[in-house]
Amino acid sequence: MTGTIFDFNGSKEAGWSQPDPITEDYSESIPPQLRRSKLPEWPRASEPELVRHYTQLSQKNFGIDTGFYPLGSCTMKHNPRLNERIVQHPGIDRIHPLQPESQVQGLLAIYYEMQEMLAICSGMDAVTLQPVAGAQGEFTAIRCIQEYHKERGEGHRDKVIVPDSAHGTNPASASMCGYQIIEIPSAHDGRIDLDALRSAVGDDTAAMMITNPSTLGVFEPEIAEATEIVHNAGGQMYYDGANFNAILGKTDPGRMGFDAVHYNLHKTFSQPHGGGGPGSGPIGVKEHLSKFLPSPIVGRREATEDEVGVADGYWYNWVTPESTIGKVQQWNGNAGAVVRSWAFYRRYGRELETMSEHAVLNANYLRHVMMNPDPNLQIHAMPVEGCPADVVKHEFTLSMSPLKDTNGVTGKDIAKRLLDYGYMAPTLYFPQIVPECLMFEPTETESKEVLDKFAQDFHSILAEDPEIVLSSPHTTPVGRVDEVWAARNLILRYNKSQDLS
Amino acid sequence: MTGTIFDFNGSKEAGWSQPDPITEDYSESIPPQLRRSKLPEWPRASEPELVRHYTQLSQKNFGIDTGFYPLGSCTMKHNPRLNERIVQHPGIDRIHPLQPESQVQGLLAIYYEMQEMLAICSGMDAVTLQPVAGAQGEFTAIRCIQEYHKERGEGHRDKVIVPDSAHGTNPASASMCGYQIIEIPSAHDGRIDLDALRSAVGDDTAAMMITNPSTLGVFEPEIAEATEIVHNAGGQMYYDGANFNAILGKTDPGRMGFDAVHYNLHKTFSQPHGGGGPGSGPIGVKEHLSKFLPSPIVGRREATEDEVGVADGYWYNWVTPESTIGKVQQWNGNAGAVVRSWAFYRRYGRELETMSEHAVLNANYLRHVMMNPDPNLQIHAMPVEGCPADVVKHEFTLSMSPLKDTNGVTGKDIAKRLLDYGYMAPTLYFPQIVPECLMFEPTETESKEVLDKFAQDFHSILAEDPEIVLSSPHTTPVGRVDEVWAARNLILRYNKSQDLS
Amino acid sequence: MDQLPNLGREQEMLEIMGLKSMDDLFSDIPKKIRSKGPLPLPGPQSEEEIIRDANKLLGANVDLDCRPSFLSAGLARNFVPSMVPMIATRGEFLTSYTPYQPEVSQGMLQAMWEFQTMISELVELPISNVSMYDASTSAAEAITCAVRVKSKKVEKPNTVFVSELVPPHRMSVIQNYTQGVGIEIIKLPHGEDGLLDLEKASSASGSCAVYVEQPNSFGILDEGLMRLREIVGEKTAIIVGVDVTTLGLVEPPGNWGADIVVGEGQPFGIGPTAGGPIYGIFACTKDFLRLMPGRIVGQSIDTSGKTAYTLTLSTREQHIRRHRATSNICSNETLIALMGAMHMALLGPVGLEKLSTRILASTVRTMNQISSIEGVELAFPNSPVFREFAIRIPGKSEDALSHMDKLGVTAGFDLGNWWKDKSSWILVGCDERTSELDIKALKDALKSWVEESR
Amino acid sequence: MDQLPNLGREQEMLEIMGLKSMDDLFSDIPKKIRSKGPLPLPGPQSEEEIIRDANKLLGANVDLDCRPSFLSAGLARNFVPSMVPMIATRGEFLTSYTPYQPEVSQGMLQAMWEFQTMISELVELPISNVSMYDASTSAAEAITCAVRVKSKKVEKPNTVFVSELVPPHRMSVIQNYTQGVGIEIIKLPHGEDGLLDLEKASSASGSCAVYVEQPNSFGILDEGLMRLREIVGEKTAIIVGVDVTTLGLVEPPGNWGADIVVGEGQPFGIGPTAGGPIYGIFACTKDFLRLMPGRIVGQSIDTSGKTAYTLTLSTREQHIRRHRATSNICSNETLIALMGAMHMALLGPVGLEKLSTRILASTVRTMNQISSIEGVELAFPNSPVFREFAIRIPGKSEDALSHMDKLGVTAGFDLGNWWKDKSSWILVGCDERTSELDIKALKDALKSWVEESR
Ligand SMILES: Cc1ncc(COP(=O)(O)O)c(C=O)c1O
Ligand SMILES: Cc1ncc(COP(=O)(O)O)c(C=O)c1O
Repeated sequence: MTGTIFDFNGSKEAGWSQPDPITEDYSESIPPQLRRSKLPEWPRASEPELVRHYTQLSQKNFGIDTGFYPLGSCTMKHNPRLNERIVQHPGIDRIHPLQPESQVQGLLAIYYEMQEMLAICSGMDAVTLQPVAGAQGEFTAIRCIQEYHKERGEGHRDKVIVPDSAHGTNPASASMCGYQIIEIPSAHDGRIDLDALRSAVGDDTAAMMITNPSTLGVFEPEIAEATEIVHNAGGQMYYDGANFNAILGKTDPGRMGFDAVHYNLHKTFSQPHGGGGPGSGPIGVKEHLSKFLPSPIVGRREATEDEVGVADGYWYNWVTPESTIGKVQQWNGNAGAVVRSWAFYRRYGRELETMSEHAVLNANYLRHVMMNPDPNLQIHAMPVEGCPADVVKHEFTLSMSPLKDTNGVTGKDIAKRLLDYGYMAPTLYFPQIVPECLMFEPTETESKEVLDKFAQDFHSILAEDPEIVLSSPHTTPVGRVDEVWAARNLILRYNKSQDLS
Repeated sequence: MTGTIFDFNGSKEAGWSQPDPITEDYSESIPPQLRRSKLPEWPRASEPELVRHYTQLSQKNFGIDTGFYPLGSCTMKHNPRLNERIVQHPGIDRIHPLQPESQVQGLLAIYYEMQEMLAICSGMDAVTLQPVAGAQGEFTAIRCIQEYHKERGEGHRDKVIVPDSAHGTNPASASMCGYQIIEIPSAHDGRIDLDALRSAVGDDTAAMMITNPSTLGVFEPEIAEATEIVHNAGGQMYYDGANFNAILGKTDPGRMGFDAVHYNLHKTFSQPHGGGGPGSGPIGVKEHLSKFLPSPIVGRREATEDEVGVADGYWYNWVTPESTIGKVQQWNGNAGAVVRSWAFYRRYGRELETMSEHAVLNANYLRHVMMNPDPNLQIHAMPVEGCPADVVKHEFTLSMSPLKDTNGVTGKDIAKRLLDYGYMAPTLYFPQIVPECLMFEPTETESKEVLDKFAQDFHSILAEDPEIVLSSPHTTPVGRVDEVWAARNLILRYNKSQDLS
Repeated sequence: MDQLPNLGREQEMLEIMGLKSMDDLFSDIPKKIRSKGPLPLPGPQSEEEIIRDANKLLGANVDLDCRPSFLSAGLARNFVPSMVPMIATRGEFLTSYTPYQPEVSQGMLQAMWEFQTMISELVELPISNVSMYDASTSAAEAITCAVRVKSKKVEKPNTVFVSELVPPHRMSVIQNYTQGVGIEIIKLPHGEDGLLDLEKASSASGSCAVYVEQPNSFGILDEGLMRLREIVGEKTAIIVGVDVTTLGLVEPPGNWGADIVVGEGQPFGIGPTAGGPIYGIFACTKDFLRLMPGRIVGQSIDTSGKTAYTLTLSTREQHIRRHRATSNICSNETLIALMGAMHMALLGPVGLEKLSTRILASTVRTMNQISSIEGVELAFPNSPVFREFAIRIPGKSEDALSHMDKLGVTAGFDLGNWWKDKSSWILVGCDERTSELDIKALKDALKSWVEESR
Repeated sequence: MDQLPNLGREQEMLEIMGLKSMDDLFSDIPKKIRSKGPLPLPGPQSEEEIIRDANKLLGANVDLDCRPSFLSAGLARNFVPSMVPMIATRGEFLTSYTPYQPEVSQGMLQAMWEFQTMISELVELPISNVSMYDASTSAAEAITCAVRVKSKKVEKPNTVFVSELVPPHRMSVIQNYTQGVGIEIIKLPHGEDGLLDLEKASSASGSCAVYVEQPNSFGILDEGLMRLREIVGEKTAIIVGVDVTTLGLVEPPGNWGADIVVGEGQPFGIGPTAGGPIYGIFACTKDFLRLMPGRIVGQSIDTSGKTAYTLTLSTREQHIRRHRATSNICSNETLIALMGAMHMALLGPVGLEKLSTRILASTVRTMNQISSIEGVELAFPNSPVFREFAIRIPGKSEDALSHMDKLGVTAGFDLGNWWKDKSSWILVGCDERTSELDIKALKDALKSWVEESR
């Protein structure tokens, strides 16, 4: 077993070699009382020990690179290495966001190109790349909408409507802006219940937040109607773009009638998720919201003669929107993620549409093979579809209820057992409207063979002795982890294991 | 189980995207008969599939980064990542060896610095960095010695003496030059048998090849005497520098009386071994052999006014030794390995001596703890030392004969069982003069804790039920591999499994 | 399109499903909202072409390392050991998501638990989360967190006092995060010497929290902050924003009464990278644990009692508590925090102290050299500084900076951008890599401008 | 000295062993040969300082990509997909040694077995080893191997015929590898058109082997080589050195009678990297299997019958057979071969064909453009070429190249360096990355020299 990093404390001399300080008399320059009395108890390790420590840790971690990762709503697609290579360039890695425009024309050009591309793909008029995650994009857009209402003298609008299948960040983001949340139930087939919506909207409606296709993977055919209902009530329509991978080039939130949208660059544009981040959550808005966007965004004009720039005839500059809400991140967003996404985008260009086609092809295919097992198999109980639909988009849900009713095996048990087969589990128990829900999103970067094999293994699990499944996983670095124990004992750091509960 | 790469063949369109060819009418430019009729059956895979394939393969491979690698004679020390970073620089990666000197002054400066440093450390007068592995270094040096004898009219000297503990490359290299090999037995304590040497040398002696400390890890106290015997007979003394890690700054082959030496940069200077290579095997020689060195080596002179170079006042140039043997590699050696080793060297500078001290400290410490088990342990039979000595240098040998005699567990069984404990096995059955030999070289980059734990685990294995050890390994990706089956069936490529035997 | 393994196999797959064309897969999208024609974008490029374009574009940027640069203002021109990016980008780390399945995520979970410990040790507070987006959102969420914890217990609910020297971009983030939920932000004044006006700070007593920075935005290390606890009393939370690189020499706020410490983690782990991805640190006392933002890893056991790690206290988070969550944060900056952990571990305590010392030495040296130029004055000559110091010059900073830029020196930050009345102030940022040659270049450039502009 | 975990713990460890000082560990080295005083070398540097120096030194080199470059002569200015170095340098691959313990080396073993298959497919011969040092040592060892296999069966034992156009540096390697063991090398002449003189080639009949190259060192694709088998008869081994990138378009030698194919693998997997590490390929028919050089991986089974891979036929190798080994090769170029395998797999058959086509198109285009310059002549106007072609210019190549170098164009290789009588010949090397702009730059530069030198 790997110990912790704090086991490395043998050598008192350990400490990364550095050049000596500039010769200068600085000894007096920190007042004695301000002087740190005791150095932190950090590890005292050599490079070989740390390389091995982290290599061994990595071997206990599952990523897309190691296996199929059908985590619904998270779009765990392949992360091309090209993107990682490009961000090593000092022209991004060693750039300070406060450098004068003349020193960062290349970066601004990439920002501009990305703003334009995202606007085109979403049918929006203006884009900011500042928000650093989807949730922050939501927050930013809701802030813009808030200022929009205020400016129109409608500051009294204090409610935001979200469907019950919405991602948790939607209500959380709106609530952080001070809004009250109205949750509306989905119809039995997972779609928007237009009647429920009609009775939820009113004078106090600031906005509705929704994703389409929904987190059930289903395209909302009455989206235009929903949009109209909210607009008629004076509310704004917000599009959670986490599921953008399903529709690129086929339709866009602009056409559907939305006013604002966030993108998850780390999903659609393959910025690696890195164990939980970084992300990047740019937003796009229609004209009427654009002057509220956070500052700055990138504009361009024709270059004058002595402006060299990136030699495309343009000069790029930072622009402050007229009634900007200011800043949501200290700088200009996760530039590194933007550059990676730019590299990804360039790889497809207008064929982003083909990408979406394959994402949808793979999701439907996987759903088909999962729902049609070899009839000779002795399967205890097949799951039922979380949401019946002729076709799904990028993801789909299955309910494990029949299985649970038959032999007590839950969705969670299936999820854990899949780990033994070398897969990451699908998203579990979300959306909550599907009982014993498993949500699968294969993405476009998995081959038919992988999907076939996954379905086959899934069916094997359904046919297995329930005892094996209930006690799974069996082959993982640790067995099923006791989450309650963790919450009860709260050992949140090394050594000082005092009870914090 | 990971399939093979040839399982990826679903998409007939697969093929790395590339820009289109320059527009030009080239269709006629290959005569029809010369046209390839059928493309090779290479995999047809996408990037995601290949990244996962190779990631999964890597997970079935053991490296220094994953665990302790006490493979004797191979100096499996930590490979600093700095070195890998530096060779990404286009100033090495994108350099052609035929570029004019003015375009590669920086590279030549590094070559020069390395030549000088290696000469200093070894007590030699001239160094070439051309040989790309230790074995090629041996071959190159023996070729120089051969030409030296020829020039002196002693071309009749047709024998090279090697001790029976020598690495296999020594006799193989000399034999590739056309020499006859005289193998002399070691004395009972593993040292040179001076009497045997005296009776082996003669008018026909071209050279003797030897490593010191020997592959038993023992420093040869009578090395000067051996050197004298060979020199008196008119032979040249060749130093196999694979064990250089043990003596840097303490003594050197020059002082010991050697005429030529090879360095294994991939051992002493931490160039990663990469599953079997690349390596780098520069050689150093005394003045009288220097004019035979392969061409070119790097010289320097004061720069003229308009020569900018690397701004150290010098101009570096390729120099052809007067009576050069010509080339042993097509270009100027493994430049990438030289640059990595340069970065490694710079990290220590004159403290390479400290590095050697720690290599020797660790070897002696490991030997001590391995030979002194907890007396309460029920150990079946302790190994005996392969070569009794007060202190060893960088490595040491143990003979598992007592264990084998007691319960039939061989050195190989112990080696396999160590794999289960997360270690690479030591070198097995080499040198052959020690029965049931295991050879351990911990290197300077392992901590006391790792050495203690290894000794403890080793003792546990000695105490284990022999059945477990005999049938090991148990936890590795595959069980003990049948090497005889492989040699009998000779399946050397995918699919066409015709019998080649 | 090298990322699509099923390219060319569409028909085969469609047939298995009983479908005819790719279009069948999109039959559920109503015609009236279907896109017409292909996306108006250029065609796909190969890796080779993209690298060519990237090199052209990124090569047109002037990076900090290619010339003397004195730009800091909250982000460090640091040195990241080679091991850090190389090991952190191993696929198992790079391409994993939030560790919802702890059984196959022990690597990242343990690394983050160790990160939490290192941050806890660094600032001397018992609890750390796994990262925030950056220093500013960390400060903003520290404020909302403090209000959640304190509002019901203090005389001035929903009120927070914030140092007036908090730089405007951070202040703007704070405002965005606090405006909607009705938190009143009141500014704490600083004196002529740049130090916090401790007398006026007593007005913060009875409020939910004070937020101050150490050093402040002029680089000043303010000893007086150590008396804040006694000034604001026990009930008001003290939130301190730190420059993490000071903490090898400077007493951490946890030791003088801070309840929450936030700051920019970037100097440990990643280059300035044009402002992101970077990561904010967030550490606190146990009083704030159940209402704090962000992911937290706890030690636990598996079914056989073996030590294991897992996300814990998730009930604070949006995916469970939805609109009542303590924050909306979901994706955070884990990978960058991992790089931070590696960098901190490599430094060790001794390396941290040395790093702090190097930065301090450069700062003092640069300050001494620059202030000797006739016409150039230190804005706060008597206050101790770290990393940065402010100068006043005889003329507009904008002109001086652009003059020096043309001479190949990035000389600092025009404080007029932050505060209109400081348009002749420059914030000069130093770091461990500032060399004598850099300082000389800066001095010569500034001198030449002073002389020319006379 | 960040690599020494036991720094500062020496005494502790010595005491456990019952020793007093580090010097005790070196007591076995006789005084008379002990070094006096420290090594006369500078002190240690930190990573930061070394990177600074490395950037200075390597930055002083002019890399091939920063300007139009037409230098090839056996090594390719290629494009390596980003995935290749990133995945190949995963520690498990990078820091492993020769897979003596197959149970924990299945990854590299399988990858090498797959590599063998891809090389085998590429050249159409059934057997490949895991790599040689480079194309030249591979050619040299192919010759010694052929002699081992054939000498007892042919009329002219120990005799090998080699194309006179084999470039001198390769010829020199061949000579070094063959001189000692008494192999006679006889040159095969080429005609005025650069093609092998097939009539004279018949003299090779009865010898152990012929060694020819396709394309030859003037870039010429020689259709006549396909008749070699009929000319030299069945008993003489045919060894062909190839440019691997031709093989997407050109019939592989395995299909026209070659017994051994060698060549430079570098275009697949790694940049020119100043000449190394690169790797040689070595493929052959089964007649040569037991006497061939280098490591070979075979499929096998483990104790439970599961497929596994292992090194095989090791009895040929030096560590077992010692002076009777088929070669002295020990460390080879496995890691680079791994990168080659990744690159080949990414290309796939379709990508290989496209790569070959791109190189061919650039070559033809460049040739057409350059040969239109007045005064410049193609050395072999009627022979098909690939990647390279030779021109004759009115003056010394040395002068022309240095003139063009000053104009920022690396225009090719001075063939006078190889053959004294060709001092007004330039070998112009093209590749898949040669652009129209590059060609124009070359044309302009060459034109300007021709005009000026008139
Ligand atoms: C539907 C949906 N919306 C929003 C988000 C939040 O995005 P982020 O994690 O980037 O904050 C997610 C992320 O999981 C999501 O799936
Ligand atoms: C003692 C000794 N000599 C020579 C060599 C050969 O070196 P290389 O593998 O670089 O050819 C080795 C390598 O294992 C060795 O251990």
